[in-house]
Amino acid sequence: MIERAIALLILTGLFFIFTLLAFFFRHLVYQFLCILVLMVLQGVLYLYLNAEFLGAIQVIVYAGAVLIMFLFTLFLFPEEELKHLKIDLKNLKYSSFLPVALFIFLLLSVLVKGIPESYQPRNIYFDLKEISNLLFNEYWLAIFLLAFILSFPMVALYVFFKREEKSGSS
Amino acid sequence: MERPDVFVPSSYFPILIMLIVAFIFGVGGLIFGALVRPKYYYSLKLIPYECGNEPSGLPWQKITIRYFPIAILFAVFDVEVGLLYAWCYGFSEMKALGFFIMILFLIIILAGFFYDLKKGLLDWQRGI
Amino acid sequence: MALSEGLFWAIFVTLLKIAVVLGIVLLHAAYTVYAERKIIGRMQARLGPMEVGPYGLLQPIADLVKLLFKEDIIPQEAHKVIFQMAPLLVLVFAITNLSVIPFHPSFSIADVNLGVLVILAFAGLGTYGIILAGYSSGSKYSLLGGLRSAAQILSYEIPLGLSLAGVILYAESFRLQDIVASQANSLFGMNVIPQILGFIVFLICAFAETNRAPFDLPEAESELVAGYITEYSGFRMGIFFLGEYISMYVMALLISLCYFGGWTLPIWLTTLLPFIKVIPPTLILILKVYFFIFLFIWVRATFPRYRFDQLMSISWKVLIPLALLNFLWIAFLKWRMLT
Amino acid sequence: MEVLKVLASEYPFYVISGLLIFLGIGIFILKKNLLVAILALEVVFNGINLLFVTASHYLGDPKGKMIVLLTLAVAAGSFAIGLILVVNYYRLKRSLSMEELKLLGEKDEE
Repeated sequence: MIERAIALLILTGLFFIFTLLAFFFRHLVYQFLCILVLMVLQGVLYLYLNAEFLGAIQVIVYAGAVLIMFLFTLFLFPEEELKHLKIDLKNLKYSSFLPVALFIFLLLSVLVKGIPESYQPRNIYFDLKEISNLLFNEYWLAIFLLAFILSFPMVALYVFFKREEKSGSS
Repeated sequence: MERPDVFVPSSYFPILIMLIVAFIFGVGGLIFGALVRPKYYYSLKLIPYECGNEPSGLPWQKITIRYFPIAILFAVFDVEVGLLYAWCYGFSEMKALGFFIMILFLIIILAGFFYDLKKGLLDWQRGI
Repeated sequence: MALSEGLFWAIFVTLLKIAVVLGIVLLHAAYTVYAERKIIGRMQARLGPMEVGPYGLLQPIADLVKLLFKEDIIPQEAHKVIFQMAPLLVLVFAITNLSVIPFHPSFSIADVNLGVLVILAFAGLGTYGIILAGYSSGSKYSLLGGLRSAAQILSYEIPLGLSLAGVILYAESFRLQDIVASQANSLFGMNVIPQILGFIVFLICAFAETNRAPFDLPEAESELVAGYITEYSGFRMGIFFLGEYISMYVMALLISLCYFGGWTLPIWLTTLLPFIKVIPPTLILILKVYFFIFLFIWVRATFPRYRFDQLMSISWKVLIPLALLNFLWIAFLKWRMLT
Repeated sequence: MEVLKVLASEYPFYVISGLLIFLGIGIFILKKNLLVAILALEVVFNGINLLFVTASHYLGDPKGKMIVLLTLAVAAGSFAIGLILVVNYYRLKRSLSMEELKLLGEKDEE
């Protein structure tokens, strides 16, 4: 238990540091790198929740694919657009009340509840076989819809390039 | 007595040690190099290389938009590969429905992919 | 309830294992450079390095000393922190891939359930090293070369993953030891016989993933100077090359483990020639790896470089459909085997 | 001793997922930039994923982990669509600021 406690303490500290850095960097690329570190750390966190496959998929898909897609898109824009992203304090007045309240509520609710008695997980053996069985045999409709959701960006890409053709010819 | 049920992923611990050792190896080489290598910097040495000419313009000027569809298609296919791995792992307990829904999934994704191919998004020669 | 006493002992054993593996692999990587120059020299009817030591055998050490004593230039326009970190990213993730690979049925640094996925994940993270090196140099050639090489690695990661899906489906496990065991127990003895298509796709992708010829677009000297390495000098450039050679070894190990049965020999071969059973398992694996390293060098001496558009269209239009075809065939085979 | 018990429980996971959601919503609101907004939405997705996995682990129910697999895929698809929209918007307006989105219904000067 002590190993787990120490590891989670270190991970929480790292999350705090990189969240603050991600919040206060002005250059979008640096901000992006902090968020990349957060995503990889979340993959490590999944290991402590006994979901190693999800951890690997988190690193492969989020850190390896989705964020690389974002980085490629960043290079399409001129650098001046990304350099000085100031915090817009005009909007701080009312609109940021909601997330702060949400966060404080989360913290308080856990604190008020006290030390949880049920911290011991009931069924700790994560079996990917069970999950894949559940996903593909019983919730197959979700996979069917997912196929359409994933093929939608491909069709949208063509629409994007059609516009490009028009502007290029004119 | 510790509770044995509290989960610690101990089999992944050597990977962390390997990561740290590899990092120390790289940084150690660099630090050792910094002790012995010469340092004579002058401003002409520090300008970016441009085949001997004076550097002109910013580097971020003419990035072709061709890389954009590749990145997006890559993300879509990577998600697909992730789901495929989950399917592969539970194959022997799969029912007929589970078998055919994956085939259908692949067919729908490939339909979108071939639509893009046919419209020439990945043809480098096609002028825009 | 102190820290469990086994922990320090476990760390010590792991460090010992890491020292053995890292020492052997780094020595191999250094001498692969020498072997490459010698073999290509012989293929082009010249001698290769001959000056340093007998037959030029001390050439890698001379190269290392030369790289250490070179000046380390950080250009004005560079983003300094990213510029200094990027080569380390490439090297660290290439070395870490070695930790999940088994060299013997009972010897691997980390015996994890998801060996293949860990390698894919670290390969994906290693891409950031290249693309950030290109971005942070502040030079046009670097940025273009970095983007090109990142696009190349991205496009070849998909067929790589899809062809590995066939292997995973056949073994129904992500663990490399299980994959080898499933091949030894099967009728064919090697994965390469039922999935020859997947093997070809994987081999081509391995060439592209490690930036080797004929897909060494990032280092196309005649087109883009030196790609993302243009602004790097001295030991940082050496780190890039070291990472490349280590990832070459990782790919060769992965091919021989996933498709050629690793340390096992097929049953039909051992019944035909019973005396080869006495070869120790690690030697078999090493011989297979040497063969693939030789193949990497041979291809570099033989094939001309592809153009960038050809590179992209090979990946998307040929390899992905082929890999999917292979996958469907393996699914069909497995389905027939189960019913 | 009590501190160790809390640290080994699900408490740190709640804090971290709250942190991620807070970071996402915070930079969405405070930095008026479309690219940042899309990145922020992705961070919020991740925080919610972490909550799902935590709950699934401590309840011993595999459905939470299954949902995360689906959410990952949906997030990647929506992220791709969002990027296409932002790039298209930039080609039209030459700006990434969210302030100009207020003029969406009105007529342009051109």
